[in-house]
Amino acid sequence: MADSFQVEKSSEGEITVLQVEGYLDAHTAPDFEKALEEAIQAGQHKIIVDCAKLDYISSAGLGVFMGFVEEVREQAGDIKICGLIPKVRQVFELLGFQQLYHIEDDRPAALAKFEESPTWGG
Amino acid sequence: MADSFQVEKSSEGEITVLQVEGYLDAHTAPDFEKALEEAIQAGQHKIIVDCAKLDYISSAGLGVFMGFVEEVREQAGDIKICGLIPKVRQVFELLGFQQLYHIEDDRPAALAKFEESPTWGG
Amino acid sequence: MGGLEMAMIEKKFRLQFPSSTENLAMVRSFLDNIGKQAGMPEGEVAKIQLAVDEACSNVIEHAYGHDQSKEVMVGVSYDDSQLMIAIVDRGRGFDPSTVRPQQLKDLVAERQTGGLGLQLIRSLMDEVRYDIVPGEKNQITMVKYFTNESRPESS
Amino acid sequence: MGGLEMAMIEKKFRLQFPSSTENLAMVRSFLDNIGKQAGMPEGEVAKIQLAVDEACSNVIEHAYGHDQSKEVMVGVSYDDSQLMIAIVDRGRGFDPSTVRPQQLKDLVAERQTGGLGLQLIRSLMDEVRYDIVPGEKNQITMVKYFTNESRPESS
Ligand SMILES: Nc1ncnc2c1ncn2[C@@H]1O[C@H](COP(=O)(O)OP(=O)(O)O)[C@@H](O)[C@H]1O
Ligand SMILES: Nc1ncnc2c1ncn2[C@@H]1O[C@H](COP(=O)(O)OP(=O)(O)O)[C@@H](O)[C@H]1O
Repeated sequence: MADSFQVEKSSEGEITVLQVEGYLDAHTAPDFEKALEEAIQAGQHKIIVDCAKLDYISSAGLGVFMGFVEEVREQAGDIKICGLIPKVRQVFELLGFQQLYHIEDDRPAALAKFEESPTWGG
Repeated sequence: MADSFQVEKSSEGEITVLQVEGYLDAHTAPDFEKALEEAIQAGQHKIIVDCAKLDYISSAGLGVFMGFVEEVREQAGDIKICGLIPKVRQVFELLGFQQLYHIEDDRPAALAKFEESPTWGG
Repeated sequence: MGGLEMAMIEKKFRLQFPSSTENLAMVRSFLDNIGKQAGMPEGEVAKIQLAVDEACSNVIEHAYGHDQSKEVMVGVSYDDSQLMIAIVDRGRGFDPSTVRPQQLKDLVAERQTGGLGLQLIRSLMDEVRYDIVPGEKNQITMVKYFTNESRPESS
Repeated sequence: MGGLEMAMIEKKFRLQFPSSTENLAMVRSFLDNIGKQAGMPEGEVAKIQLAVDEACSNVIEHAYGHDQSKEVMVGVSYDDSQLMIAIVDRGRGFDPSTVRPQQLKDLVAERQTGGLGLQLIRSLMDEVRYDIVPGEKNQITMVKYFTNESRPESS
């Protein structure tokens, strides 16, 4: 029952999708950070983080979203978030993430959002 | 995640089936004991305990099997056990239950065993 | 106390573990078990799990600097009106009054990966209190009131 | 100690809870978390959970007679060679040497619903030890060796 965490990377055209699964806390946040950093270093600046299988997030996990979004936006990209279960959505919203990130219902909606605004406010 | 336990009663002809589910420990054994006692008091002496959904058993759960089997055998009945998952089977076998109880793979096998020997050694 | 109705006996629990983030999952399942037996709704249990995860993560990172030979203690008690949690360390300590709540906007602009834990705790719990004696005993105490509670009896 | 290889630091955990069977689930999930992080196979974790469940059930029933105001303590420590568990109560106590292992056949004939707990503990664990001071401190200590272990270093 020890809470595990996994990231899986895939592509939809020029967009990189990181699917996160399980429990994202101070113990597992470094794994997520590594995956995100690798994508950005490989020049991928349009990133969807699909959280449909994410059961839990603490501020350590939120911190990963915070630390890297400016960098991709400078490159005319963005990190868009989708698939939040209600319990996880509540944490994002408590801290006001909906004012600074595009949070979409599911992956198709996040892809559509990239069509509409490839970067934040762009 | 608090471990729960349930008993469901059904009939197959003259045979009573108690399907147990979840975690059978010192906390939940009284629920199982009550269900078994009620069946016996209602004159049902041919009983199958189907453990296919049983995740866990401690000696408090085993004690329920021990306390009532003589009574039904005196009435030419029996308590037959079936569907044990390997982890649970191991506990029964560690204590030698296979020498004193008919332990069958599944419910059809337990029903067939009642045809063959309606009581222990009978 | 002294009331006509019998007050529920307070139930007390305690968990101690090495100061390492790998134990956060254990803390959450400890709280899950307590919350469920206290009859709390799932959403409330989730809030408590998160608040305590944040406080323990802070102890592990800030109070003990990831020194796994140190010990974190989580004490929980509940009665019929509220659930109270104390997280105790003997590490560095800090002055919570000097920690300014920061805007997410500013943290993002500065590419910070932290700074939201204490805010989150405050917004999840009904009461939060600090008792800090650096190196000796630093304690954060949090309280969650039960909804539809029968008011605690006054003595 | 003093060996060339660095010995793994011993990790210590402790859980205290009211003496009630509703807390057995909490004890099992506590052990599950520890067993998994110690890298034990599932089957071994299951044996430890059962042995500790049995010992705690005995404390709750026999040592404290279901008095929920009493407290049960489970301490766990592990290193790279073994996992050790101590269950401590301050209740009635007993003399384990007077408890005869009973045959299942006889228990069934006498319609007993108990009498297998201590046997089960002994068959599940590698070492079992009792230190009994009735009313003061009664402790059962159990050890499980890790298979494929690197022998603990001698000093
Ligand atoms: N238990 C603690 N011990 C020492 N310092 C702490 C503790 N908790 C919080 N702090 C201090 O307060 C700051 C803010 O904490 P927090 O809001 O949780 O954000 P973060 O931990 O992500 O930095 C920390 O950066 C740290 O300096
Ligand atoms: N922690 C304990 N405190 C007091 N007495 C105990 C304790 N553990 C076991 N005993 C005694 O030993 C007996 C055998 O225990 P056990 O084999 O676990 O069977 P059971 O608990 O089902 O009777 C108990 O009936 C009890 O008299």
